[in-house]
Amino acid sequence: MMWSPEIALLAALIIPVIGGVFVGLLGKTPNLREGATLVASVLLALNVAYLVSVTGDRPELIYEIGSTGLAFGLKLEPLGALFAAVASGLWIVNSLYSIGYMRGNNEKNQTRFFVFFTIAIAAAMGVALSSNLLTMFLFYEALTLSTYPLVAHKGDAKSSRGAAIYLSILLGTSIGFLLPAIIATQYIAGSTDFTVGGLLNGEASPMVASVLLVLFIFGIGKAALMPVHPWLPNAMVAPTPVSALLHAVAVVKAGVFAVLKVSTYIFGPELIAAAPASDWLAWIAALSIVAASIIAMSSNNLKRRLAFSTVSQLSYVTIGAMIAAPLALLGAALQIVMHAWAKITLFMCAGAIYTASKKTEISDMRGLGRLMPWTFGAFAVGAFSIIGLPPFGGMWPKLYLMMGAASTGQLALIGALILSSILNVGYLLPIPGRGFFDPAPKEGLKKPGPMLAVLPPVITAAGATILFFLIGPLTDFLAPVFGVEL
Amino acid sequence: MSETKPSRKRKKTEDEIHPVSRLFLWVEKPSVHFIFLIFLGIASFGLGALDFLHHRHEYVDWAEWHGFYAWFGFGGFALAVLAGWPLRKLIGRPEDYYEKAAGDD
Amino acid sequence: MEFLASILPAQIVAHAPAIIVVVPLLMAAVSAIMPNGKLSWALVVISAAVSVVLAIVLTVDVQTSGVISYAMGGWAPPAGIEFRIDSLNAVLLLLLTVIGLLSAVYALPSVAMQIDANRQSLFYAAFLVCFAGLLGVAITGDAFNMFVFLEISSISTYVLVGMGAGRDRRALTAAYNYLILGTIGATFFVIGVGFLYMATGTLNMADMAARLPDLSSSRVVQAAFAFIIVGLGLKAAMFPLHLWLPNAYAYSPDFVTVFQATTATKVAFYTLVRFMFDVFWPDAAFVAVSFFWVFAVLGIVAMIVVSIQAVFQTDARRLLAFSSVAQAGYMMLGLGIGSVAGIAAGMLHLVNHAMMKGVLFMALGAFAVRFGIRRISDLNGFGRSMPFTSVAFTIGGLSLIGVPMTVGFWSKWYLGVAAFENGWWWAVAALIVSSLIALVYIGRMLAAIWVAEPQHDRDGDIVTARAPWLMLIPIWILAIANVWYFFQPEFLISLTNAAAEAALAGEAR
Amino acid sequence: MIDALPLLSPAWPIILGGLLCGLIPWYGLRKAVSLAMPLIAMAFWFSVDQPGTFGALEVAGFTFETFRYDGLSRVWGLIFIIATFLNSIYGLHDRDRLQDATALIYAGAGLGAVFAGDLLSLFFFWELTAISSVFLIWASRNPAAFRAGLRYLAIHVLSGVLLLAGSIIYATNTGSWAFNDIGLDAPGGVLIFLAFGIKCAFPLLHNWLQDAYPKSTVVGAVVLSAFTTKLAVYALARGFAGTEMLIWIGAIMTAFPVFFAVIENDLRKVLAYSLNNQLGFMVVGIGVGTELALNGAAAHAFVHIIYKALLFMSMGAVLYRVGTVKASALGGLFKSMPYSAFFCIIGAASISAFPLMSGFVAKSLTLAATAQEGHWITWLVLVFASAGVLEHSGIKIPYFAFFSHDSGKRVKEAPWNMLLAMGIAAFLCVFIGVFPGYLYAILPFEMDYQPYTFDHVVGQMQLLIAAMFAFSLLMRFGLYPAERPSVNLDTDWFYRRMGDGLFKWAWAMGGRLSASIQNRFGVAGRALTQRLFNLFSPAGAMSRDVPSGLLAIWTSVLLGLVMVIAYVAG
Repeated sequence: MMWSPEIALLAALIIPVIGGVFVGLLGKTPNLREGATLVASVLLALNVAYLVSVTGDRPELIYEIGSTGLAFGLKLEPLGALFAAVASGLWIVNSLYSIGYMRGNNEKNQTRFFVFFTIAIAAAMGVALSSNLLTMFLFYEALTLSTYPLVAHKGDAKSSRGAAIYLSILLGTSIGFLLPAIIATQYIAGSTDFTVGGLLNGEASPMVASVLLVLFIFGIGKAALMPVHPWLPNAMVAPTPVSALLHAVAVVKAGVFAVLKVSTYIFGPELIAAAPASDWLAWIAALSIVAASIIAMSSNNLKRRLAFSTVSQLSYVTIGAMIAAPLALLGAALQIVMHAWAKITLFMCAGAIYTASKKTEISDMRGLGRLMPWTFGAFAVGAFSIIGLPPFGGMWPKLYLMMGAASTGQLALIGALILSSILNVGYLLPIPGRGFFDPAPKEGLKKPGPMLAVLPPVITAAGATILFFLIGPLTDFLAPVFGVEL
Repeated sequence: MSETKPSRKRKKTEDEIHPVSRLFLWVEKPSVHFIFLIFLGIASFGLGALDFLHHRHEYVDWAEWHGFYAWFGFGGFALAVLAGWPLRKLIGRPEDYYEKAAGDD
Repeated sequence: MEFLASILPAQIVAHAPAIIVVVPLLMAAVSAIMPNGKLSWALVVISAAVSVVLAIVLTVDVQTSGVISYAMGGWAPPAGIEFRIDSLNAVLLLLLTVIGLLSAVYALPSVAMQIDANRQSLFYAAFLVCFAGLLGVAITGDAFNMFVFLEISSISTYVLVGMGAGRDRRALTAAYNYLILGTIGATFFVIGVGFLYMATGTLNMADMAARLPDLSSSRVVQAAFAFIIVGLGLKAAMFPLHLWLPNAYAYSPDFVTVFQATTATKVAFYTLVRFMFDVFWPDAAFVAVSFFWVFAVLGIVAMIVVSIQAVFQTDARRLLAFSSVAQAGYMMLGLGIGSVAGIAAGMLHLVNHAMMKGVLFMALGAFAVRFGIRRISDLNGFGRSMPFTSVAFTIGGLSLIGVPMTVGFWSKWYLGVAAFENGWWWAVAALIVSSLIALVYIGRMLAAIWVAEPQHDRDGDIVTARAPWLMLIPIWILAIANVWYFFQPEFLISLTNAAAEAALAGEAR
Repeated sequence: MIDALPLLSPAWPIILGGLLCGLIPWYGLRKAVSLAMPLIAMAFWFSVDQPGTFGALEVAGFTFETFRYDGLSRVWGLIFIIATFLNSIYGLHDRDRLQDATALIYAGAGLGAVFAGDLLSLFFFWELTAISSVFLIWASRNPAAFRAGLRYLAIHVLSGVLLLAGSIIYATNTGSWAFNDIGLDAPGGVLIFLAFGIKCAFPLLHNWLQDAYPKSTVVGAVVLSAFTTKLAVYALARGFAGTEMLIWIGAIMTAFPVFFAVIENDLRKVLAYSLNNQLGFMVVGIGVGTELALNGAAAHAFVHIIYKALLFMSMGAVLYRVGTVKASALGGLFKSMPYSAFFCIIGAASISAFPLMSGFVAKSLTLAATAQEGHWITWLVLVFASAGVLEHSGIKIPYFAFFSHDSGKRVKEAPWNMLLAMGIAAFLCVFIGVFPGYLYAILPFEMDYQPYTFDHVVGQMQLLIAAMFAFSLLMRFGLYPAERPSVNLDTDWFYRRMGDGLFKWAWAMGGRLSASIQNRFGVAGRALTQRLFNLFSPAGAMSRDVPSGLLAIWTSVLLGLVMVIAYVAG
């Protein structure tokens, strides 16, 4: 076969970039430009699908940097393949949606928008496929930088401020904590490669591991563990497609993915269990879940509410990583997938509502569901999935996380997850509920908005449902990573 | 919920009575009520009196007292109903108690 | 590189240490009498190119056959003046000459704009004198001779800075301040050398080094040490003796800033290393203590405090000038660590910093040529006005922050590793804090360049311009070098490791 | 376990029917589906001739046993299917696609839960009942119903996740997901118990029921009354039979709603309290845990579903025609709705356990078992509660709706489909009352019990007639608390008032928290920036251009310092 796994690895990075170049070149003719985005997204998804199919081969590409002991590398393993698949799959849907949204709202600088979008996707692919911390760090930073113009897209004072907070927190934490942690890892272990069983396992004492763990967890600011979360709500000044893909999928998922990967491959379950900090971090994550939910509940702005909901949901992954039992890690990995599909649905619905009605405040959305049934229906499905109800995908991560917590006896964390479900009901369901069951607004919109803004959330909502039934293949794919015996 | 507005026209109310119901209009008569009361009283005592003729077997022996169920039923019922007075004082609230206060979530 | 050495006549190779200094000096004289600036400029470029070739030759020579000792005028050391080249100063020579050549190429448009036509020849002459002086400092093995070259370079620099007065009168005060301080520094240095001569009876540095271990308890030697350290520290803009520097950088002609920022303080730093390791005896208690209490402490304070100073500057060049002082702190820290790894990291940063600051100052100069900018707010929207220069500037900025994929990352990496090996985790913390502050001040400029609205002309179009090729080429050479040496760091690392080993080899003598 | 037979749980056709109804825009076809599917399910139920576990699915390492047919589950399965069918008939007039769909999914989920052989399947269907049933409340489409629905859902989701958490802890510690006897002492047992308890409306956990059911739609209340709580009873019977604590819980459950029901004005809410009271009987039966007691619980659940549905149907019919079920606004409706009134009386008599009515043959099992085991205090409470049932369900419901003083409201009789459904239900009430053998035959345990003994009938008649006499007397002397519009506090006060306050507090705190996090960062950041600016800006103390003299002094100072260092060290 012409297409070798190694080529596909590189192609995953290059396809979006080339797409971006074409998008930039075709900026004058919007239809062709969007065509380029779509073609790139489809090609990328095909490529990633191929990668997923050859994950078993563990292809890798390593570039050693001289005698420095450092290297750049790409390597395919199930977690990364999973993240790549999620990001690339949702990119297609989101591209459609972006077109509908950007045109529906007559946004300016659309070419710049789409170009940086492709770069961000490339960076996300890089994070997914990197084989060591250094490479991951690099793409992580690239992701931050490439999304900065997207966050600041509107160009007014508010968005500049939000973008500045976005950038300063993400760069600050990554350089301030993550980089030192990587340096220390390199120093201690002599490499930063992701290693099955944990690179530092056996190399670092639990105390040292604790310090490193704290640095890693807070250094990966994209995981938005409180108190390094404020970038996320502030990033909501971005156009909704950005919020949808990047702040529901690519960026935040890159964050929690990194957390998961670091805890799985750098520390390894044994070391995390031995490190005293992991308990505290799990507690911080649990508090994060609850506090963010409460803040979400008190936000009347829909995107802000969703942002805090994201903060809350991301902490699930952190909890899973800190419990570090195989089942908990599996749950954390599943949470990346399931939450991505559900949350992107919610964000896209928020954008579709905005596109159709220019409404951003939840209290203004009563009865809108009667006029936009598909959008609100999709929102409801997404909400159910986030709450973790069957038959929606969001149930599984919760199940596995709880099983993980039960297996290590951390029952109080189960309590946090339970509380979270209830709070989720409280802040998510009123939106579609009031949309459908309150009287329709007397004046206002006639049409449910552009097709391209309405269809994508419906697709992802369907996806969130289908994923519930696809759990078997997913766990088969992931279980070996964590040593889960099914 | 379909809000069917009840017809308020007094005149026609008698005409609208369901044909079957016309056969049972007697139940509204106060005298019937009284007769019913008397009948129930007699029936209660009668049923209680049956215990003198026939010994009921029960798992709980004091339930075998004569007229146990009658006394207990009467007393229990009265207790439940009469307790309603203080209970209503205690927990009764205007109908819009919750809705008035309920904010938006 | 061996190829270069092989095609040159053996005679030239043999006398390369002398020629490399003499050529610029002679050319300076010729340049001064040239009728116009262009011709002088050509001479400058030629002599810089020659010096590059010679520096390469010398470097290769050092790598293949060890330390070169060249007796000036044939009088053998210690009586005569010795030019002595080992791996430590070979790096420096290479850096000086390459940067010299690049900035020489870069100079023409900038100088044409900022210096009166009738003084351009003199300006270039002064530059050549300065260049020669710096090369001399780097190459000489004689302490007093070092003082002489130091003063040659310094005095010509005062002149160069003062020539900025054509554009901004504050250049005169800056030059004056620099003159006073520079002279104090030189005086301290020469006093220290005097003391050493008193104690050892020799001016040859290698000779001193051989005699000093026996004199480590001598108060005279200790006093000499203090004078030399402070004197050279002042020249190297060691915190808190750096306050002459920002103005000198900010108000001098752009080209001078580029050259100074990339070379002058580096040479002073080299002399510090030279004296700490190859003249004084590092095991002597007073030297050992000063590694930590002088260099590490002051270096770290500089890394943080001066970085903060940089954050609040409004003048773009002043900002970068403060940044330079802060970056000098990194080198001081490397020196303070005192191990091979530390010195190597310091030297690596020395080279890297020249590359990154070179790009940054050159790009600012290019902006200035086209738009006459001074303040950071003047940079608004340059990303679209001057995209090529802006990209290079960005690369330089990222490198300064230490982002991976730029060479600045290696500086911090090795410095961090060296500090870790010493158990100095707090130094690593300081390194990171300083990087974060660097992120802020570079971020301010990058935000202005990339995010703020560009200038618009009357039609509402964005005003665009391209820097002159003569500027753009050196800028991009350095910018590419910043990235290239991240991926191919072998060359730099081997050079600086050799340098560090050479420095510590002095110990063994 | 027999795994060869490709037998399917009756839940599937019904859930499928629900999904189809959600997609079918044509009213007629939808109704056809909603009638056909329960019949198919019934066929599925009959197709199994021996106990066993069927329809096991292997997913992600879990085994989902979707169809466990045994003595306990088949009773509940059958009555759930019957109830589904009745509900479908009752809802024939209704054109709300949402309700058609969710009612079926809900019923199917209830069936699925009953037939679930493992805890995960149970959880799956458990949650499914919650999220499908809430739409029956929301479908009233008014803000009060919406809020009540949200509260309902939150509580049921809580129940679901508690079940999940308990099951996980149970399975982690015992290694088995099987849903059999669990007991409070098992790891996670308390959580599971609590989960069941919430759904079963244990005292203090009960109020979601009185809060939500009266606010649901006409059809919705009927549907809701059948499944949720009875499913919980089933789960308790399966997992916690013989748990002593249940006896006391059940006893309290039977007694306290009696008092609340007396003063309640909303007749559907009265029925909700009555539901609670009835559940108490079943819970006591489970707590007693003997074969007879469990049979009693099962039989009671079976007949209760029918007569409670019948009562809700009649009140639904009133609501449908009159627009309200407030006792204070009703009265004299027998003049307009005689058939409904008749069926309502049948239901009332049935729930009051008049002989020859279904309630009699079921309730006596529980009472007998309780007394047999010597729980005489409980037994006494149950007897009192029986009188109470008569009060609120037997008399209050039909009396205040259909008789009492004439409100003057004249409406049409209920639609034919409602009457048909009520008729069938009423027929079943009487049929079971007269021929209890058919019911007894499908109970979980074989037994030899004769409800119609002279002693038993006389005792029961004494109780009922004397209670009715008391009613007449109290009415006569004006001692019966008049119906008047009001809301009565119950435990929902805690979350609707106190919780509302808490929520508002949390809301405010959340807002403040987030604002202050950002402000604090902002203020601190600004303060720091300002201070640094004052120090380091070009005009600031640290960056001002200093005269060279000062620098010279600095240089000397440093020289001095280095000398000192060298001196000290050297």
